[in-house]
Amino acid sequence: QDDDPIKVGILHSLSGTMAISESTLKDTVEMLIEQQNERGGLLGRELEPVVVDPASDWPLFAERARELLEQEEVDVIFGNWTSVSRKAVLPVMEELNGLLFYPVQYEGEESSENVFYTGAAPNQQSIPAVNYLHDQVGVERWVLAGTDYVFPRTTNRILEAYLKDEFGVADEDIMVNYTPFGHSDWQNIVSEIKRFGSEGKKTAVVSTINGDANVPFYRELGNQGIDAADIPVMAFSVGEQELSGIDTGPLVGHLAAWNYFMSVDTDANYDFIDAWIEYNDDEEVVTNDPMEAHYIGFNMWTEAVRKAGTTDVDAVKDAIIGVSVPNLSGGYATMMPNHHITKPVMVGEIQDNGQFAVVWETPSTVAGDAWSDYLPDSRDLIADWRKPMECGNYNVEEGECMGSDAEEQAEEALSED
Amino acid sequence: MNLWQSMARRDRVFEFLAPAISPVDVRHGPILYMEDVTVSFDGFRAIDNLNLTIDDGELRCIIGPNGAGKTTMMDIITGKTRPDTGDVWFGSRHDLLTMNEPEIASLGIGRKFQKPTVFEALTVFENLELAMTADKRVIPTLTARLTGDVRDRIEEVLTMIQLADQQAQPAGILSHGQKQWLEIGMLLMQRPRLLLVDEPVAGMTEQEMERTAELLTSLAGKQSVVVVEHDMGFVRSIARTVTVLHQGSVLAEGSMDQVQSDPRVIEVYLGESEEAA
Amino acid sequence: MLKVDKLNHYYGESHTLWDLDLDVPQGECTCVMGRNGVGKTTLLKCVMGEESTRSGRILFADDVELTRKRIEERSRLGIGYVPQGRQIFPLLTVEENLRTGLAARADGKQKIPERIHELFPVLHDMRHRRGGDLSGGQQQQLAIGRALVIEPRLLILDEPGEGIQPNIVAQIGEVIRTLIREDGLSVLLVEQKLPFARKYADRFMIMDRGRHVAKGGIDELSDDLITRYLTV
Amino acid sequence: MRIPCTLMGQTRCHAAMTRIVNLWLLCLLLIALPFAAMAQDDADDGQALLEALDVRSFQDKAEAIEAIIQSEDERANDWLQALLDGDLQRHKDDGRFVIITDNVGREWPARDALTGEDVGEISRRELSRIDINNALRSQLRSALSMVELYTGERDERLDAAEGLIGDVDDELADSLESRLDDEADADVRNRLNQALAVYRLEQGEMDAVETLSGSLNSDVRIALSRAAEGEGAVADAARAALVDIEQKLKVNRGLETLYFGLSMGSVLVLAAIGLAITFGVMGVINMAHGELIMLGAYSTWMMQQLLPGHPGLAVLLSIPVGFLVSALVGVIIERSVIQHLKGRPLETLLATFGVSLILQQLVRTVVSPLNRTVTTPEWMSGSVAINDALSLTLNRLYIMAFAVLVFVGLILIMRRTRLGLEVRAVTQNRAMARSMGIRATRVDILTFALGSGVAGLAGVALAQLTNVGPNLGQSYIIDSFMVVVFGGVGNLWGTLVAGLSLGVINQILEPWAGAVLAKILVLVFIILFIQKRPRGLFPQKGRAAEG
Amino acid sequence: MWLSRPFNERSTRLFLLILVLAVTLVTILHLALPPENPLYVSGYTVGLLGKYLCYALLAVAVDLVWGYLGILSLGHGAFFALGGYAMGMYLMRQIGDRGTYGDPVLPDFMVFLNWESLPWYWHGFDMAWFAFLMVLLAPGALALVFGYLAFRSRVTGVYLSIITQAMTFALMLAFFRNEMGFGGNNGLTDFYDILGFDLRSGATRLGLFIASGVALALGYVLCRAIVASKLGRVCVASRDAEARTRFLGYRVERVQLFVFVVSAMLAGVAGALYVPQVGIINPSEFEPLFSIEIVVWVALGGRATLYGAVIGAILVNYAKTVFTGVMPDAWLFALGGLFVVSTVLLPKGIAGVLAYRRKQRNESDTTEVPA
Ligand SMILES: Nc1ncnc2c1ncn2[C@@H]1O[C@H](COP(=O)(O)OP(=O)(O)OP(=O)(O)O)[C@@H](O)[C@H]1O
Ligand SMILES: Nc1ncnc2c1ncn2[C@@H]1O[C@H](COP(=O)(O)OP(=O)(O)OP(=O)(O)O)[C@@H](O)[C@H]1O
Ligand SMILES: [Mg+2]
Ligand SMILES: [Mg+2]
Repeated sequence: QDDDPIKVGILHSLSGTMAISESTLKDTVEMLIEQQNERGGLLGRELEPVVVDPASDWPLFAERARELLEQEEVDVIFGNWTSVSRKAVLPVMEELNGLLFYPVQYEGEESSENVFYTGAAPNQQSIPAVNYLHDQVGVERWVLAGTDYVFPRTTNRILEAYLKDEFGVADEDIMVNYTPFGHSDWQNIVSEIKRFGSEGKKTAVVSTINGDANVPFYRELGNQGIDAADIPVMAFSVGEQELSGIDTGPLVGHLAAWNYFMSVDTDANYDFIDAWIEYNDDEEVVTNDPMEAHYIGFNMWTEAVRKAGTTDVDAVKDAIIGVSVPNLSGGYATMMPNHHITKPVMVGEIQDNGQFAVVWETPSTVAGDAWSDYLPDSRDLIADWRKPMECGNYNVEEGECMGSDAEEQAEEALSED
Repeated sequence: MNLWQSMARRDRVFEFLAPAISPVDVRHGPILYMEDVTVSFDGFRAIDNLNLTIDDGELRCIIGPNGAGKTTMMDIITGKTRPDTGDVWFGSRHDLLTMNEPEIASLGIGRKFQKPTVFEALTVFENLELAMTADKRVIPTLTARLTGDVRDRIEEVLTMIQLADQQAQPAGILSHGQKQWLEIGMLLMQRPRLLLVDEPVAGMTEQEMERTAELLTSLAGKQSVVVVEHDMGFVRSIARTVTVLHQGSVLAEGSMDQVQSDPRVIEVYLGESEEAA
Repeated sequence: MLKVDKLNHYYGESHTLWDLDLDVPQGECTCVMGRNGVGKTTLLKCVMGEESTRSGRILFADDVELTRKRIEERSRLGIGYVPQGRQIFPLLTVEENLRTGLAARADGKQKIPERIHELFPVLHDMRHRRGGDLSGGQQQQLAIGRALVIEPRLLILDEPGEGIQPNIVAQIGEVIRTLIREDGLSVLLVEQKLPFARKYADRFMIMDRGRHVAKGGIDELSDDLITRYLTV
Repeated sequence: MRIPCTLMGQTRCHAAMTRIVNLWLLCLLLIALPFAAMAQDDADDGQALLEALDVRSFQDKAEAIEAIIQSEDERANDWLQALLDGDLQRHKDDGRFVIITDNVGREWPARDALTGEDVGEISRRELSRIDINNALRSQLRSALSMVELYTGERDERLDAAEGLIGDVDDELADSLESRLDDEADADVRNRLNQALAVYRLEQGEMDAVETLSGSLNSDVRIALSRAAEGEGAVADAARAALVDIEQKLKVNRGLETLYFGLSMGSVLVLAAIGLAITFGVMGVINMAHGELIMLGAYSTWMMQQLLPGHPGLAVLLSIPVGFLVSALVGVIIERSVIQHLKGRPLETLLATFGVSLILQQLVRTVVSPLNRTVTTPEWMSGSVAINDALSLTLNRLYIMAFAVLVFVGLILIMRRTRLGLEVRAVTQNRAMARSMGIRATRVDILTFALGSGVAGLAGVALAQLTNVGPNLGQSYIIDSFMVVVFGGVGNLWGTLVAGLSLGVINQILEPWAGAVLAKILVLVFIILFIQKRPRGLFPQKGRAAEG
Repeated sequence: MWLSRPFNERSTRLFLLILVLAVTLVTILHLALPPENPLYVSGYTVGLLGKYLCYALLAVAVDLVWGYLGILSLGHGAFFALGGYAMGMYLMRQIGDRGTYGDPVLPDFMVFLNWESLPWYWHGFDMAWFAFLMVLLAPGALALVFGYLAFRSRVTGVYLSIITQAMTFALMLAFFRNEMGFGGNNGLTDFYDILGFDLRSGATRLGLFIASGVALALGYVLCRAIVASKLGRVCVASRDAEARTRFLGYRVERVQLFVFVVSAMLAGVAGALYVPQVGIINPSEFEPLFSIEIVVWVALGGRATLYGAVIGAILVNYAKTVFTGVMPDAWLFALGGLFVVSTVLLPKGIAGVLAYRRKQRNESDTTEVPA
């Protein structure tokens, strides 16, 4: 038993529409496992990756997760990109008591006992980014453009509220626009943005445009002559990997907000990049924020396993809270009781070589907030998975744990009696 | 549950829409009445002010050069083609121009097509079964059963058209002539009041032709029959009244002999040799 | 011109043609007769290559083994085919229908021979109409015209008179006769109508259930044969 | 001359800085131009100047830039340009400033910023960049553009003059007046006049309104509306001018929408036209059509990889290459799969669906699951300005022209060559066509190759608009089928009209309903339209079509 | 009774027998064996099989319209998804105040997007009978309206296929919109229980699996009954020669509408059973490619046989499961290859092979008898 390898599940789409983003994450985890094994494994045991392909099909994510936990009996899963796939997997994780490390920035409003969110919550990405635009760039008019799904909707709701409350932005100075997935004809929208921005006030676009739609969007921006100096675009979903498919020449100066950029100038980062280049045997490969998130998540998990001395899920869950590991930008990431981590927030400008140059950074790391303070319904909620609270949505006003888990706990308590 | 649901829905949605079929009214005149019918296709007048009446129980032959509009006329009667102008009445009660194909068919107008069209994937037997007069609404068709009577009738027709041996074979593999017969068989199963028969004997041997002629003459009287044919021998053997169509309108009408000796008909249609024959 | 030797053909498992022999001499018209479904059309299809044969030989012009040729090559050898059921291209115009035949012309000429329009004036009048819109008889005329575009050496006709008005039927007969006389054309004809066959064919062959049962000069076609094999 | 930025708001400070730098550059230029470049060998000076740039605060950097300009160092232009391009970097160990000449990969070639000598490749770990941000960038740019106003080519002068509208102040106004006298080009003069007029309008001069009325420039409009807010004759005139401008803008917007619609339509036409051949004419339900488009797009990428540095040439070459690649793959598909499915058209759906999966995964495995970069060549990027409010994006103009060419070419092939006739004959009645001597197999291969090749051409065009990635095809396959069917299967003109009209409808609806709803409405429109015309826009009518 | 007609057919009896045996066997192996036993069927497998059965029912529904009616519907995923959404809405309402925000009425995503109250179309879904009725009625009504329009104006062939595709595509976009009130891209998920049974318990999942089996059996018998009736022959007739059928007096458009609606309802049932088993319904079920895939299952299994559709659906999905597990990087090659090879080599699908085998066996039987 003890010599058996520790199984690490990898649940990233390798085919279908999401393969473009997710397949590198699979490679990342495999690389991390390889490195760990070279360092002698974990608890003296080998790590063994178990890769499955949920093929960008959301129900399949749930099925595959069940397979990993039930059939393969993996000890931890690294996986998912889209919110919907995470939502699909969540019930399975909770039912079979698995561990999931989720590496992508997301809309927040969630905290699960079994999920560790190593990507950014809204307060770790969008709010600081908007602050930057307002304070440093002097933006007065705002275009909130996004793909029509939950992450942009939530982010934009939070931002709208924030802009109005915090900066007193008027209604007519905010333009909100949603487009379908994979939208490819941006002519009208870009021209509208152009008009909106030519009213004499400094205008910026806050973009939650997702995935493939970005390339035609940026191209149209370039062709219609919208320069970063006139109307900068601040993107939350465009990283180095997305840029690697775009001719960045015309985009220089547009912005993105992340918690990591490949251009971060630290030795840890350079080591990571070199390893990554070697692993892929390709000088051109890039690293990005979700990869760093997996890097952090993986290290946190190994640390927690070492601390707990076992891979047992419950033990690791307890042990991991408070664990601190170095991130790639020279600081430390700590797992908070709400299963989110602390991260620095950076704003980068697109360079002509497809990289970002960091132009701004929060002075210290920011702790992820599962429940946004800017939404009326979640303002009073907090998550804390430490004993004795052990609740993902504790209402501080009413002083009780909302929803399902309360019920479950009550049942558990009953059955224990 | 699913099933009953769907059936209930079906009833509600469709059946009340089904018009009650009233029998054709021929007390006051002809069974088919076409007046001033004109059809043009992209400016070409295929039917040009056509007037035609068919009496109840009549057997009428229609001849005319290729492209005279005979098939088009049948298309109009059966609702396949809508005329630009004109009236088409079935009996004195039914305005055929307001009806669609199935409605016209259920009034009792049956048709054999110039190019034999049978249901190739169905067996010969099933072809006949479908053609048979019955309640052709959806639910009755769904619940219909093959009773002994029906079976007998089909067998009867099968022997008549000499396809008893092939009855279990898909109609698609029949030879051209056999398909012709099958179509005639389907027409017989339908028992229409008015039969429109387009070139029934094309591809048949002399003797088969005779049999067809017998068949059609025996039907006349009870049913009205309109036959289009180019085989003069055949026409002569069955014809009482012959109508000659030319360029979409009636060129001549009368007994076979009258028509045959009409110089215009000879010129556009029969040709010198035929007259000699 | 055409010699069929011990031909056997099957539709799946059912044996349609049994050891069939047929001879179409150069410059003559041979008529194949028989009741519905005996296999006449099938025989022609075998000659044209639309149906593959199980055994037997088909010799064209004494030395060309047709069974080894692909369909498109057969017509290029100079075989014109008027199939049963017209088989015109419904969505091509009349003119385009005719032009398809140019592919098979040995001389590579790209013009439709005048003669065809003289023969079937209606094809000229309606040259811009789509084939499928024509009336049945017009389509039949088109099918014959199309086969003639090839200027074939052997013309295969499957019930050519079907659906055509009497005077034109007669005219077609005359044309065939002229072509035979003047151009040395050979004709393989399937025809049910005795008068036509008697008038224009030189020889006959009667089939019954896939076998050939009688043949000879057209004069030898006796009433006895007719009642035996052509009556139901 | 120094303005303490800390006393001002950040943005206003930058605006002020820009102006200062502009003037300084101007002076520098005026002084430096007549004199030959003087030798500068005391490197320490330069080192110090650059060192001032290597600070965290962007305000300090702005001042350092100013210092560089003031230094009248002849290398200043070089430095500033490098700074603007992000190429000015500092060696971490020895503190040397270098200008890198290429920044791809891990080792970057560089030259010394002070001496200009080549220093070989340096690991990027060793380098730290002198960052600039957007504010500094626009500061540098407008500084450089001021120079252009005096020395640039006509187009550069025009751009520079246009950029000045709304940015003129007292000091600048004077120098512009004199510049105006020297300027020979009418357009540039016109711009300069407008720029000055905006300045004068701010001073409340009446005749400025006259100069400005009718201009569609947004800065002019802003100035006018600001003027219109006041009272008095000038304000009234400004209001009147604004009404007039609004009117013109409306017309322009209409034209713009039409252009957008047509350009979107031509993309649809391009994507669908190959399918109009393989599906419409041949009757193959070709689900792999999208992947053939994708291959065309990848050939553009491939050509650009093969010809680095010549993106334009690569794009031109990729037209034949894309055609051939897709046509070749089309032939392979035809030979290996479709020829076995003769007479079973519906099954081609199944098989080509399989093929499309294989091709997608093939690209993922062989190339990469990631999108590839396709560079837009110089002559295809940007837009041509019809007037200040209406400019047509060049890449789309080219694509529209390309679509027209492809369409005309196809029509010619289908109408004028025997192939067109033969393929229709073969699809309508294969056996009979062969009996007429038509080499059906060859026709199949050629036609399928043609349709596939055209799909490849579409890919070449799409590479200029959207992602070049494994999923490219999937996003166009459904639209393509929709267009072909909407236009009427088998009718190339139908495909053209359908594509264009769907594009225009979509673009008309979009501003009004939003992108998502517009798409839904277009789909609903198609569904309803098909009810009215069950055989598409240009149906095959008559008996022929029925059977 | 016309419904009992299928039971006279050997193939139907055989099919039902195999289905019942398979379901029973799985149930027994799951319940009776300890997990260590190699023959033990895990909960995961049961869930998987349940999903396959739902797909099989969906494929049967498609085969009914495609195989027999000649309507190549590229939008059946829409009916499946609508059934699924009806079920999903019921399951959402069952969550009650156990949601994260604890709102007793509004589902989480509505609270989250600031909805004040439940939209009207969500009412009633807290009642099982109403929701289950909607599982039939929602897809049925869509099929009725859509089919009525299309068949009335005699849209046929590819035109029909493409507008069905447009329909499902439009619905997909619509359901993606968060304003629609169906949870947008995230769809409906995180269900707790169905009819009071805990969805996260193995027993419930087994129950759903058995229910899927039963639904498949019933759906199959219903389709067979239609196909074997005279109406079935009218369907085939109108598939091959629509105009001719009209001239015989059949109102083809009504026949088409009837069968189309029945098929849509079956698809809806399949979707409804699918959702609680996979735990999520989102607009991707509306994706046109999914609908095409269904058609591919049917084609692979063998069109116009019904049992072929079942085989095709199960086989393809099983292959997908296996391939994505065994060779995650290359499974599309395998699947694509499977489609290509089987179309080229098996013109009539797998059912065609079976039929051929049977025919051969029968023939050898009959030839042996006289000898
Ligand atoms: N849809 C159509 N479009 C164009 N022309 C048509 C159409 N339908 C029929 N026609 C023309 O109308 C004329 C009449 O055709 P119709 O089929 O009625 O002739 P017919 O009398 O039946 O001839 P036949 O004896 O050859 O069968 C023909 O010239 C035909 O070409
Ligand atoms: N595709 C097929 N598959 C199986 N049997 C066929 C097929 N086509 C024809 N047959 C059968 O082969 C026999 C010969 O058909 P064929 O068409 O050659 O007859 P024919 O002599 O031309 O008759 P007709 O005078 O009616 O045209 C018929 O009994 C027919 O049922
Ligand atoms: Mg006719
Ligand atoms: Mg025949």
